[in-house]
Amino acid sequence: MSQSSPAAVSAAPSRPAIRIDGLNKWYGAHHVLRDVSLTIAEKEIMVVCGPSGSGKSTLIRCLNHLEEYQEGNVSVFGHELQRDKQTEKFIHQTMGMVFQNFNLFPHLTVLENCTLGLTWLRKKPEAEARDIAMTLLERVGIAQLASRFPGQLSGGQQQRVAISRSLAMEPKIMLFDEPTSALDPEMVKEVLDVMVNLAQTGMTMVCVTHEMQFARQVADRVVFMEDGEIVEVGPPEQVLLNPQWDRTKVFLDHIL
Amino acid sequence: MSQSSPAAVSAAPSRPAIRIDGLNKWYGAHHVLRDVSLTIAEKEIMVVCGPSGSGKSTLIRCLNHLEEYQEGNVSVFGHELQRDKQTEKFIHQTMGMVFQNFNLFPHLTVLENCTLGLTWLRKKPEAEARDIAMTLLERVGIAQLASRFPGQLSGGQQQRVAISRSLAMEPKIMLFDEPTSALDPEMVKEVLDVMVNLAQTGMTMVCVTHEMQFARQVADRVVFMEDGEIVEVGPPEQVLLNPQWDRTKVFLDHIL
Amino acid sequence: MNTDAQLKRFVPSPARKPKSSDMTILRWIRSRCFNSIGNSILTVLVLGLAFYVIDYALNWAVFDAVWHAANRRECMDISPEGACWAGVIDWFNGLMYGRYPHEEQWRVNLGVILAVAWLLPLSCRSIAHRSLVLISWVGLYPFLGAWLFLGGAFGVETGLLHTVFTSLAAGFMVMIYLNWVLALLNRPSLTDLAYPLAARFTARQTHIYSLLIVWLVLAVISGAVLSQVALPPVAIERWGGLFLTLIIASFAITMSIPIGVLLALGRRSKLPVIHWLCLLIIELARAVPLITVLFMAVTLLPIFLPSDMELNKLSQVLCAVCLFSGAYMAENIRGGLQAIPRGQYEAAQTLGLGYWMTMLLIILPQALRLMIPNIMTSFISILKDTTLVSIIGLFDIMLMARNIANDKDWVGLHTEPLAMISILFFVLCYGMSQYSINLEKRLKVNR
Amino acid sequence: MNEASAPPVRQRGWAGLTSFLNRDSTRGNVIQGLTLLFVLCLIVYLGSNAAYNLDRLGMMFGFDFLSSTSGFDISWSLIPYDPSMTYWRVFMVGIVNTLVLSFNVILFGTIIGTIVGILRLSSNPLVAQLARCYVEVVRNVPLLIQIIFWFTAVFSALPPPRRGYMLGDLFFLNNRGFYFPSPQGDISFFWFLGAFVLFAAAAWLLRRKAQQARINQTGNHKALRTGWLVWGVALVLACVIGNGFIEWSVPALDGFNLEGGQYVPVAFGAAFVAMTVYRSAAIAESVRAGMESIDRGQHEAARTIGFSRFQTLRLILIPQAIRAIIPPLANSWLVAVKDSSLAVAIGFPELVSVFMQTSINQTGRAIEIISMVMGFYIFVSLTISYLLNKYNARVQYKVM
Amino acid sequence: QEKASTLDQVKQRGYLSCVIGNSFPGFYSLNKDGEWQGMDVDMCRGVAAAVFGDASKVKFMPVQWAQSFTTIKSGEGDMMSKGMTWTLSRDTSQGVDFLDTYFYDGQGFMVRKDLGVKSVKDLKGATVCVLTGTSSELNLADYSRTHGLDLKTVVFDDSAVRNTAFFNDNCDALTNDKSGLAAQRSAAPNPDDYIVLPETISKEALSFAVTQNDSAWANIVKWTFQAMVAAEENGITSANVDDMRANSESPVVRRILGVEGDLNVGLGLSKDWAYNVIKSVGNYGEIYERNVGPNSVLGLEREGTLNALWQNGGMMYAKSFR
Ligand SMILES: Nc1ncnc2c1ncn2[C@@H]1O[C@H](COP(=O)(O)OP(=O)(O)OP(=O)(O)O)[C@@H](O)[C@H]1O
Ligand SMILES: Nc1ncnc2c1ncn2[C@@H]1O[C@H](COP(=O)(O)OP(=O)(O)OP(=O)(O)O)[C@@H](O)[C@H]1O
Ligand SMILES: [Mg+2]
Ligand SMILES: [Mg+2]
Repeated sequence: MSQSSPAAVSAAPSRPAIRIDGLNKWYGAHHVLRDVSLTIAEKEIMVVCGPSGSGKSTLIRCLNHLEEYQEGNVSVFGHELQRDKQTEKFIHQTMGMVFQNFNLFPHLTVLENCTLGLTWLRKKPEAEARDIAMTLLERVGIAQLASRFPGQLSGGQQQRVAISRSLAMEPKIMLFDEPTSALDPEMVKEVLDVMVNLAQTGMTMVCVTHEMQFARQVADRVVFMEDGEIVEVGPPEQVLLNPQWDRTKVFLDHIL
Repeated sequence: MSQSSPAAVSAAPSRPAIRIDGLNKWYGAHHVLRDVSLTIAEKEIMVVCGPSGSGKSTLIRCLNHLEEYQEGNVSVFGHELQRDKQTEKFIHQTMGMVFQNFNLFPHLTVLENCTLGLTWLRKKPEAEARDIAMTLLERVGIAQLASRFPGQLSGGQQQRVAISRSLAMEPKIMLFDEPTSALDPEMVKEVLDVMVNLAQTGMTMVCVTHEMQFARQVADRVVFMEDGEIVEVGPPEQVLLNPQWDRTKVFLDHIL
Repeated sequence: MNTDAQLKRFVPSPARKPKSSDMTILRWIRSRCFNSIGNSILTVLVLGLAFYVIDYALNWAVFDAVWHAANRRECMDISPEGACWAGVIDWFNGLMYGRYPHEEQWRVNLGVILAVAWLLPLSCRSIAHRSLVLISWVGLYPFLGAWLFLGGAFGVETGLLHTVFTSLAAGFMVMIYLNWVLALLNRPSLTDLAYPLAARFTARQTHIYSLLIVWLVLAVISGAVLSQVALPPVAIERWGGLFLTLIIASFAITMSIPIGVLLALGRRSKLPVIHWLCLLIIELARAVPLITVLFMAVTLLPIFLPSDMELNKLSQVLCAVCLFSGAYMAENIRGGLQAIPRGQYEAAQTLGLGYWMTMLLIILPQALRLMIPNIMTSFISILKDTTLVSIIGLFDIMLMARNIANDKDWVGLHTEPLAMISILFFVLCYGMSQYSINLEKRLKVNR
Repeated sequence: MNEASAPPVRQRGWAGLTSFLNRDSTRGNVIQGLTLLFVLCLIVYLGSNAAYNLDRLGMMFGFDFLSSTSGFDISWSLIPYDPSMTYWRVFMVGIVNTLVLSFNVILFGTIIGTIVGILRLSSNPLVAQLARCYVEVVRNVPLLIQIIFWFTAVFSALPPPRRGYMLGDLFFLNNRGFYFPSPQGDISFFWFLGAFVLFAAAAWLLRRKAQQARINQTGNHKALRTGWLVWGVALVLACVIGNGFIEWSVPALDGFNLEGGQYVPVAFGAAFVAMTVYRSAAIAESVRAGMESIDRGQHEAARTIGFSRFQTLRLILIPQAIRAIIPPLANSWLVAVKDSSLAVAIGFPELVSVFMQTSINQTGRAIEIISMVMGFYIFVSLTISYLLNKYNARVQYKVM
Repeated sequence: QEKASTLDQVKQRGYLSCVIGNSFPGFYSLNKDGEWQGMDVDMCRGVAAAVFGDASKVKFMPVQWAQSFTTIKSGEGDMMSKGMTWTLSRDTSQGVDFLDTYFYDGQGFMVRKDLGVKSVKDLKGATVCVLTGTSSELNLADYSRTHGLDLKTVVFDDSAVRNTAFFNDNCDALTNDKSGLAAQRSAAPNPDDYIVLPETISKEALSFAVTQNDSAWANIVKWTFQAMVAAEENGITSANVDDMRANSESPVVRRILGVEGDLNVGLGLSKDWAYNVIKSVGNYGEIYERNVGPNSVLGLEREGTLNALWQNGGMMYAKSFR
């Protein structure tokens, strides 16, 4: 369950993990993010929802610089994003990301997927990297599959590997982009359980998802987006059960 | 809402549309359908659910002979399926099928997708075929898109085209294999609405889906499968709300 | 609602085997080959054609063929209708080794055996530095092979660079084999054994240093051993026959991958100069026939290089063939790169891997695997295309075969050598393509 | 994680410079500049070497030789040629012969390849296996060997002119070539051609009209058939009318050879057959790959609608496969043009043979001649890829 | 800048590089052990023996027709001995100097006996197989034009293919240097079915060529050949050369073999240069016999041809060793 104080919910706390300031992004002539401003506190769990094409993925990908944006600022722990080696390095050390379709490396085993970053980037000796990875795989409950290849796993298992892979790099912030939407209904739960656990460890999380159950359970705040704009932000009780805007209500009616 | 009498629910009515008798199927050594027997009455709406890999798709594909089976019988309106031209023809005239990933013909426009069968198989004049197709497209609410190509449509729209394409051939039975699982949450509703409408016209339908809302709303009976076997059959109130078997309950707990 | 306790427990019924099918072979044939009139006619036609071709070929090549004769005239006297294999057999040595001196031919055999043996340890999954085996084969074996084939007193007649690299190659091979033995015995590898030593000098990347230490020590030892060996030198002009064909083909094949990778990456580069340069090279090389490239290499290259540069035809041809096959490979690899979903780049990027690491660790392994069929097809065509070097006068197997017809005893013997090398090429190429299919299937299991 | 927690601050001086150098755009520009410099140096270096070497070897550079008399004969040429003509003419003869050979190879290779490719997917295992054998044998033996094989073992083994095959005293096949009647005199032949083109155009318009009519209202395919019929009739008419103006020269045995008419030499036949067979195997593979690349769902959807195997092939599979097949096909065509250079081995007078061999031998102008030959191939290749890109842009599925 | 003399280059390099072609039976071709053999090959070996005293110090460079001259001009090849016909244009515009003619040949025709052709004049309208890039190709075109024969040529790159084509009756006649015709005839399935027509339509003086304006080097090649002919004139053979050197009284022989005089000084070679030549490759007659004579692949009679010694009515005439 969410452990955050009411203060964290209503306003950004003293040290923001991510600060988004007047973000605008275009694809060609298509304006996909419109003046998005948002502050995410350390240890906060933020759920982003909204209809398809509303710019959720784009937003979250701007946060760790997978996409460039034309206007506005994003800063992570006070460090403003820009296109140079150092920032890139800092960003990728600070943030982990889990994708909708897992994006595991299919030519490496589960274990190798998790140790890759440790051995090549953190320069850990192989044995140590292995221990770290195995601990994480155990935590998500798939240690026994360590020597399989991703193609031999079910979707839920793959997504758990993806989470371990990110966690292995010890990020301070985790970004999730619809981590469960490519999964069979039964597997969704496995992954959500892992995410709930993670939330309870005090990780800062930004999570695009349509799993309202999950949002209600762990989110500190929920953001509802539409057409590249933030329509509503607030604690889940307010946004999900008692929306202020009609658009939010229509959407929630559909997906609940 | 379903209009069927209680009799239709508890036992097969006098004239079964489909009768499955001790169906067994293997993929190599893998036994995917195990002694499946089921009778589907005319105008009945049957929903098949079950965990992934339980053989739902295989079952429904056996019904219209997309797959061959090794043991057992399937008969449609009293015609037993076998590998010959006539039966094939009869089957495909009687049953339409809608696939999970639409399988529209990408090189033809929406309209041509719908008229292709009419002009080439039913030998209808082009103008007449067009009228029929347009009526159907109107019915599913996308008449204005008739001249687009499938690649230019959203998933929900594509699936509606696929339904029209099947309906154009005037089938007596419609088979649906997870018609909504490849769709974005908001688009599911468009397609389900079309299916509900269709159900109300008295079409015989067999539908693999995890949309329990839909099952409850229109199904006459629900079949729950696991490991290639039918675990439970019965009216939705019984199977979905009050299952008799532990496996069913576990599954329903997960997906609801 | 039922409580859990009231629920019936579902136990899946056991899987069983299908009842044996009543399909006999005869019925199967009938249902597949004679199920309609058109199909029946086709079947009969196919059978007739196959019979005619096989009958003719067998008669010519086997039943009416002459295997022993002193010269062509004798062949014709014995059996005018059949093949005269005696000439091919007489020239067998030339076809295989070209002009390589008789008493030195064991070196060619040894070189080929070493090349294969270098790769054998790959069969051991637990061997240390498994990925280095292949890389070293590409990067180091050529030095060892070149020394074997060229000869010369080691360290005296061979150039300094060549000496050093040959020693390194020999050292590496010894290391691979020692590691293999250790791995089979389930003991720690040499690198691990040298680990404490390396740890004294450096704290980070110790395993790399320990690898280097072991390698250098072994290289020095093997260099010392090799320096006792003096192989009589054999000039490149004397290389020929199948040996030369394989040298050219394998050189082109191994070089085509790195060249192709660089060109493909360059072509996908966002930097316009690099992009256009690579595009130009690829498109030009692909637009012209190999023959013209070969002609250019032997006639124009000497004009464009400094006049005092020693060139031999083989190196000119190798340059041409490498450039040519590299350009083709680049297109294959580009196809593979394009097929890798964007998500893989992004996943690598979010892990923090830079451009080169992403390429080397994530993208290229997948792209190459994905393109195995195409890459193999390219390899096969490189092998086939090496026959063209005969047109510009390198004594590869094709030219040797055509030379038989100029021999005193076998004047005019023309078809048989061609038939022989056709069969040889067929076996090689078909073997390669079957292997690639196999490999593809094996790799698919992992997906 | 300790290293990353300190947010970096803007730096000045040396640190600022490194940060400037670290920026992606700077690095990109530096790399590009260096590459450009390297390439330029290379070009200058090679150029100066060439200048020095040419001077040293007393070779000349220039295209003046193109206007001098060649002095050698070319065994077969589609455009008028004799030894008193220039090297430029030799170049043209080579190009025409190359194009004629490769055009025929492309045409027949594509037809045969498509058939074999579809046969490989046949449900009759014998047929499928035979097609497979054909493809495997043909594509695993070097083309050079095949060309020589067809020439020495098959075409040269045809009977000599006096005992050759003939068809109604008009067509002759022997080991010199294939002889057929040809129209005599240029003017009447152009009349014939003109009539043909005119009628073909008229027929095409008619057919197009019919097709439109079909799309607009009428349902059956009668109009379409009429269109084809009109086209056929026009063709026959053109032939008949054209024939009235034309005098035919018919080949007849005279001395050693057949005189009169037109002929294609056996070298052409051998190169043509070998290359067609070789190409058809490659094309068969592309066709098969294209057909197999179509999602299984498309077959299934077609089947559930009730289309027969053949209808599925014709209405669903081929139209989609075409898109996947065209790019490798065009590539194959390109390779066919390039492969035609191998006909040099059996003495077919194509570009490489007459220009890059004989002419270099006679003039010694290697740089000029090789660059002209390469220029030709590059031109062909660019043309084909340009057309391919156009086509690709046209047939891509429309997406949002 | 001044080019180093070829002789110095050769000596420095340690071997002679000799330009030949891929295959021309009798003149240069590979045997099944991969050794080069033939008349041209022996000529080069002779030069190597003269320079180094060791006939094996020679590297053969089989090059395409197209590169023959550039290879010599660029200094890559020291001498060309590839059955090249001495023509004015080649001598003047290709940057090489032609030296002695070591084989007099002429272009001829071979036809099937059953055609009943007795003379080239009867070949009107016939199809002729010819090798590309050779002077035969040009001669043929000339001859056809001057005599209005309207010959059709079929050009080949490879002599083996050309021969097969001819024997398969793809052409009515095969044209080549007469020396080659005999060999080709012997390759026929049934040699008696073919005849060589009497006419010789061209003069083919197969000669050495070396780089232009290097007379020191040219002298060596020239005189090596002269030594071979002179040896034959004087009855020196590889078998008796030792004996002759030791015992011959003839001043000519003694001068040739370097026992007397200092003829070697002008050439810049060792005293026994000519001895080495004859010892290792033999005199001209031996070379002829071995490579193109009646028992060789070509089977050419020497008597009565231009290649006989001048005493026998031929053109082989050694210049004076004095
Ligand atoms: N690479 C691109 N080029 C052009 N337009 C794009 C691109 N990626 C996304 N878009 C457009 O930007 C808009 C926002 O896309 P985004 O993926 O952020 O939506 P989303 O909210 O994540 O939707 P979903 O729930 O479907 O994932 C959409 O209209 C989409 O069509
Ligand atoms: N072509 C095939 N070859 C071999 N095995 C197959 C094949 N198709 C399906 N199977 C196997 O048969 C079983 C049943 O598959 P089926 O597709 O019917 O399951 P499903 O209930 O439709 O699952 P899902 O909900 O994932 O669609 C699975 O275990 C699957 O792996
Ligand atoms: Mg998204
Ligand atoms: Mg399914």
